[in-house]
Amino acid sequence: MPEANRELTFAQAVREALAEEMRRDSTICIFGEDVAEAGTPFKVLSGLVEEFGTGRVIDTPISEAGFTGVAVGAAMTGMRPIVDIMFGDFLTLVMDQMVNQAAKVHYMSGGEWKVPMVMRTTLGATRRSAAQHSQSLHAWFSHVPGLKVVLPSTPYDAKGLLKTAIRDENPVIFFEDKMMHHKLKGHVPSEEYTIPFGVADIKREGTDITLVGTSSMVQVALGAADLLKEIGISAEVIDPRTTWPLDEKTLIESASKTSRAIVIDEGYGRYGVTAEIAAVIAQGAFYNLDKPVHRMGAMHVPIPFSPPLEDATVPTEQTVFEAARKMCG
Amino acid sequence: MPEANRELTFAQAVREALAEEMRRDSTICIFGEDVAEAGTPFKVLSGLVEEFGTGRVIDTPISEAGFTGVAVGAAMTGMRPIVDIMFGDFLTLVMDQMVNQAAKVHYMSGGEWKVPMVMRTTLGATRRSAAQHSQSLHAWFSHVPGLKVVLPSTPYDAKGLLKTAIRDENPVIFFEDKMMHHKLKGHVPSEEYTIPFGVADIKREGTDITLVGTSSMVQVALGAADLLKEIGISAEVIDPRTTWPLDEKTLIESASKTSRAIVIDEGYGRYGVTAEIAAVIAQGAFYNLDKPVHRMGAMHVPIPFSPPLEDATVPTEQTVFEAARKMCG
Amino acid sequence: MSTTTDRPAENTAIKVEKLIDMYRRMMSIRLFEEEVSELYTRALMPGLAHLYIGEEAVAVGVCEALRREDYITSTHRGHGHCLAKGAAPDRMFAELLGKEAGYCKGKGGSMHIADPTTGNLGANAIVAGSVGIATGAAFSSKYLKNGRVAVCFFGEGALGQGVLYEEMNLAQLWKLPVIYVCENNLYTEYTHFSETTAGEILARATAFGIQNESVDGQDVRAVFASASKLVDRARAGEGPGFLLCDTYRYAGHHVGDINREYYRAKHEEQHWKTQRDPIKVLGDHMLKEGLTDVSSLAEIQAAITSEMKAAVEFAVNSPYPRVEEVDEDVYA
Amino acid sequence: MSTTTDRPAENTAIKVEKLIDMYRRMMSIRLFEEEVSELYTRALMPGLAHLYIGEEAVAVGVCEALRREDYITSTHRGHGHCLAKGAAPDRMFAELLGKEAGYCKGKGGSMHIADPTTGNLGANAIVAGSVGIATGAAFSSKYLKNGRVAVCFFGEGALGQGVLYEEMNLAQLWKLPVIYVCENNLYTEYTHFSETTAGEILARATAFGIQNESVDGQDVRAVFASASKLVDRARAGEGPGFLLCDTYRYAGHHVGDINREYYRAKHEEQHWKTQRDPIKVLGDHMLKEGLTDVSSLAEIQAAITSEMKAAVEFAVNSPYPRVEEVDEDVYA
Ligand SMILES: Cc1ncc(C[n+]2csc(CCOP(=O)(O)OP(=O)(O)O)c2C)c(N)n1
Ligand SMILES: Cc1ncc(C[n+]2csc(CCOP(=O)(O)OP(=O)(O)O)c2C)c(N)n1
Ligand SMILES: [Mg+2]
Ligand SMILES: [Mg+2]
Repeated sequence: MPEANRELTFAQAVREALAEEMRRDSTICIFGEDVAEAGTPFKVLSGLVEEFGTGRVIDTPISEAGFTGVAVGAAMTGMRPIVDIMFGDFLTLVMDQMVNQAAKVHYMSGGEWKVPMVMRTTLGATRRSAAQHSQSLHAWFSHVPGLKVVLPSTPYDAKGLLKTAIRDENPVIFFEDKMMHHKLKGHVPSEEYTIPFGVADIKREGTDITLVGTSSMVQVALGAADLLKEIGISAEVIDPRTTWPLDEKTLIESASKTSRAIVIDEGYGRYGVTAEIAAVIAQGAFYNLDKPVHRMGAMHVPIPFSPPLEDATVPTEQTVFEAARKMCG
Repeated sequence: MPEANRELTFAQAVREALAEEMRRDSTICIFGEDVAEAGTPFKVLSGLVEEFGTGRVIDTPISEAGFTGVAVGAAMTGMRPIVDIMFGDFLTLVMDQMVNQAAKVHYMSGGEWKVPMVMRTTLGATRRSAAQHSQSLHAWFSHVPGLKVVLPSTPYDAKGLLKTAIRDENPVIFFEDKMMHHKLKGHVPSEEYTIPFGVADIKREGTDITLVGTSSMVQVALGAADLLKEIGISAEVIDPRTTWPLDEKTLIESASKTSRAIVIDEGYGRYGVTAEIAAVIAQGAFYNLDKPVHRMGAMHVPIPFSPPLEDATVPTEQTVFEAARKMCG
Repeated sequence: MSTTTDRPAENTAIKVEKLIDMYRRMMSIRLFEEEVSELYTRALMPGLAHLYIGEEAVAVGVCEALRREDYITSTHRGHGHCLAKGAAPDRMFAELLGKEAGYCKGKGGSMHIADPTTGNLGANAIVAGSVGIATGAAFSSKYLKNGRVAVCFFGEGALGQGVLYEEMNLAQLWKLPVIYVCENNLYTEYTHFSETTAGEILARATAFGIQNESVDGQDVRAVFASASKLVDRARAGEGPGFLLCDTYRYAGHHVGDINREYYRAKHEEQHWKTQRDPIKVLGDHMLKEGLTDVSSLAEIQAAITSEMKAAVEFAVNSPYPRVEEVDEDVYA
Repeated sequence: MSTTTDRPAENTAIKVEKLIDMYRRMMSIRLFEEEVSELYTRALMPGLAHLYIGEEAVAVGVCEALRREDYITSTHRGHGHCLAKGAAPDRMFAELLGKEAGYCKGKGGSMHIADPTTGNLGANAIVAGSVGIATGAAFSSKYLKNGRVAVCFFGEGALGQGVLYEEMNLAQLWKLPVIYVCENNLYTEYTHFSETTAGEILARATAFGIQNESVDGQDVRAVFASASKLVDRARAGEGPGFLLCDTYRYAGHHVGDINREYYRAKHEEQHWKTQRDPIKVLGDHMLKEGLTDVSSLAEIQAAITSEMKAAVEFAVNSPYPRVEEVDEDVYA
């Protein structure tokens, strides 16, 4: 396959990052439920146990708090563990380990101990999985000092950001959109690269309105930008890629340039990521905004099972398009 | 004591609300660590076990998830349990019970089951209790549909809001500032009253700037307003009292009137309550604001133990005053 | 404290009507689940389906020991529990298809069916997620003195969740009328329980002083006998119980889990299906004892088959909820 | 699997130097804590102080069985563990006062002292909060094959936290070199352990197949003997251990807990202080066996007293960190 055409799915890109890093550094291991022979229910890790063995790709009991705790301790004592939390909804079970332990160890010890670990998990609805298997809880972690929060939106970003996460000396939580794993393909070069945290990516340049999208909502924003183009509106699509650290500068500059912004994130709209980013833009681009910043997140309801209901809870290309058209009208 | 002078501490007001409700409704019971004879380490519940017995004021093992789970099940089956989580930092342990269970039971069952329970817990730093005993994590819960979140700032509000919480048919989480329990006194009438959720209180009227404060930060805002008055600036102080439901109207009207707003909350500034409220105001009062909305929360660091460091992490009357003066300058 | 009951004591003779009833209920679950599999394969069912086929004797044996007003909590593999406790197949299918007529108006789906009229506090998609709820229901039974017992069903995978131990400690301290029923079907999703479970399962109940028993989960009479003992004891105020049922799921973890050889052998599946099928075990027993005949059993099956077809029909033809309902029922 | 060792087998004779060393360390903890109480009372210490007085034999007996590079995790009542593992009193006092010279530059305080040079992974203010960390350290010891053992100290209150059981299951499944040391001082904050703990404590380790022992936690020789056995076993790759130590805290839950009669009787406190004091028990033993004399013991006490006074002096006179340090060390 010619290099320029090298395309991987999102899942393949994640797997490639893991495999390359595990080859490079023998202190990396993976903990999780059904991560070994099964390669996780999402089949993201398929093949890793064959290469690295069950000593490094480790099936655990259904003990999210338990194996996360093990990872924290292992990270403090010379390893670089990667933890797999199957559904982001199960993060409710690891809050103490991540927030009271992992995030604080370095600071509480006056910089003596550190916790270089990565937690990989998922977000996103529309899989007909209902209220306990569809949440996008990344805002909680973005709120907590000591953690870094990564939200890749393309295979390329997934690989580069995951490598950075693994090499980081701090606890990093890495959210993957379940719906992208096998559906989203994109170019991933074969040579080594990493992507720094805190650097937003301009996924598409534009002049009339800024669409800030995260994770699953980047494709939605791009789709909306296509629709907007058809009616003569030029949308700039920005992906912060990490919610912490957050690249405020790029967000503010874009909104200042276009004078309008919509922030789209699949977490709940209230007290979530859209609030922070909208507040940052509203403050930083205050004197250049023509319209109030508009926020679009998941509807403030537990995610329903019934397909027509569930579909109504998340922003879509169409709803983003409508909102943008109204703002530019 | 003449009625008009009837003053209670914050702790006494909480206790009075509990006692009155427990007398009224025998299905109310209290679960928590050292809630009975000890009356909690903060001595908020002192005296209740003497009146209601150990069958209703129930000492538990150190099992936050465990007894919260019991409360959820008991609430579904005819009781109105109140759960005591000693330090808000331990909320990390009850996230699954509160977020995946309590908050979703009603919706997931299509309205069949309901969960009328109250979780009382604490927030706030400056007690020299370090990183695991000083957090203010209410933003997490405000982000979750199905929960209601209450942040009283005076003894009067504490009593009235707690009664409303107990009578509510939904899971309510009620945050008490540890520092207020015995230090803050205020008028509490002896006759029965309740305070509705979703109604902000204008703690002080003003014309030049709006200071939105929550919980512990209401007194800070009032103190700052005093200082501002001395230099001729009239500050309006608004307390939303519940972050969910949120009284957007009062916030927007005040900011529209004064044309300037500062939002002050003791949770972490990033991705927290200040972000939501600032975003709401920036959007709703867009055409009336003279200055960008300013946000003041806890510094983005784990709370340090050392007194001079800890004091630097939270907004104070002085820092709010400075910020307001600058905005009005 | 722990006893192993491989077969019910011969003196606890179970009435014929009861046996027939249990046969009927197990058959209902079996045929219900076969319809689910069919619906899923025909792409009519949204989401995932975790079938209870093979484990019918557990739900039925336990629920037959309960009263209608007693409580149960259930799991992601919950259809069997719901049916055993008395739910109607038509409203269940409607729920599985996300229809307005479903038990949860389509909002819950397969993993969240709840039904107050039969004391079903709800299935739960968090492993061990309902242990607290069941224990709490037992708490209120005791507090309100209404004599109800709560049963918490969970797979052996839930033994990995710490909250189970917190709840067992509370239940025993407070002598709550709750029975923890562990369905050990040997696998979590794709991992054998011996890789996830140190020590002996029953010892985990013993550790908290909880009365416990282990039983052949394919023998509904044995399950019923053990469950009855623990339920009666709990109702009498003597505290919680723990019932370990050895069982097996015939199909994949969910309907889409087709290639299973990497985690379990075909011959193992064959062994359980042919030698230890709970419906066959009970049928054979009744035939051997002359309590029924082949044609009666066939009639039962035929009747249930048409009931299930009609129920599916009902559900398929039912309307979805109106989109405006999406933000109803968030708050009571 | 479980054995009760009330006194060390007479054949495990402990060398005199070791006994003296243990005496010295217990005395250090005692006198350290008395200074803390003094500092607190003089309002020089910010926050709360949870004293280890009365429990010295547990930390010392266990840590004497460890190597310097072995790991420990500690609790809110952690000063004794830190000292027993080798931390220096002056930097500890500095930390307790929030000073720059403290082990954590004043950022951690009493409940978070950590010290990589002695393998101390940190005290923890979440009950059972360090069980995962200790188990993880044991995991990396095994993975990296560096022969270290990890000890997790916790109060019996931690038995209420589910994560303990998740970790014990993992430790036993993976045969990790970790020892869970349960300090049963009879009370959580203000509640007797019998009100919070169903069943038998050791059975909770047995439930996971974990080797366990119970020991008189006031007899440092017994603690040392049992701990050595479990540590050696763990180091040899035979898996985790659980050591239950019966002990008592002489003072309040924290220094401010003065009126304690509502939860425990004065005469109970008196009994432990006079009949079962760990320092006295060891001193009496050595005197009786002629291994030391009264004046040598008095010298030890005098030397440590001046060491502690100097350490306090150092800490009191040390500067606070600069305010600008507040946002350093958030990220590595
Ligand atoms: C807390 C949590 N972790 C992981 C999962 C994903 N998951 C769903 S079912 C399952 C296996 C459950 O095994 P078991 O409890 O034995 O029940 P079974 O499926 O065998 O009936 C897992 C890991 C979950 N739903 N909840
Ligand atoms: C998860 C959690 N819940 C509650 C507390 C508050 N708390 C601090 S110490 C303590 C009692 C601990 O008892 P035990 O574990 O027996 O230790 P001891 O104080 O007796 O040494 C409690 C409840 C806490 N720190 N962490
Ligand atoms: Mg199973
Ligand atoms: Mg204790």
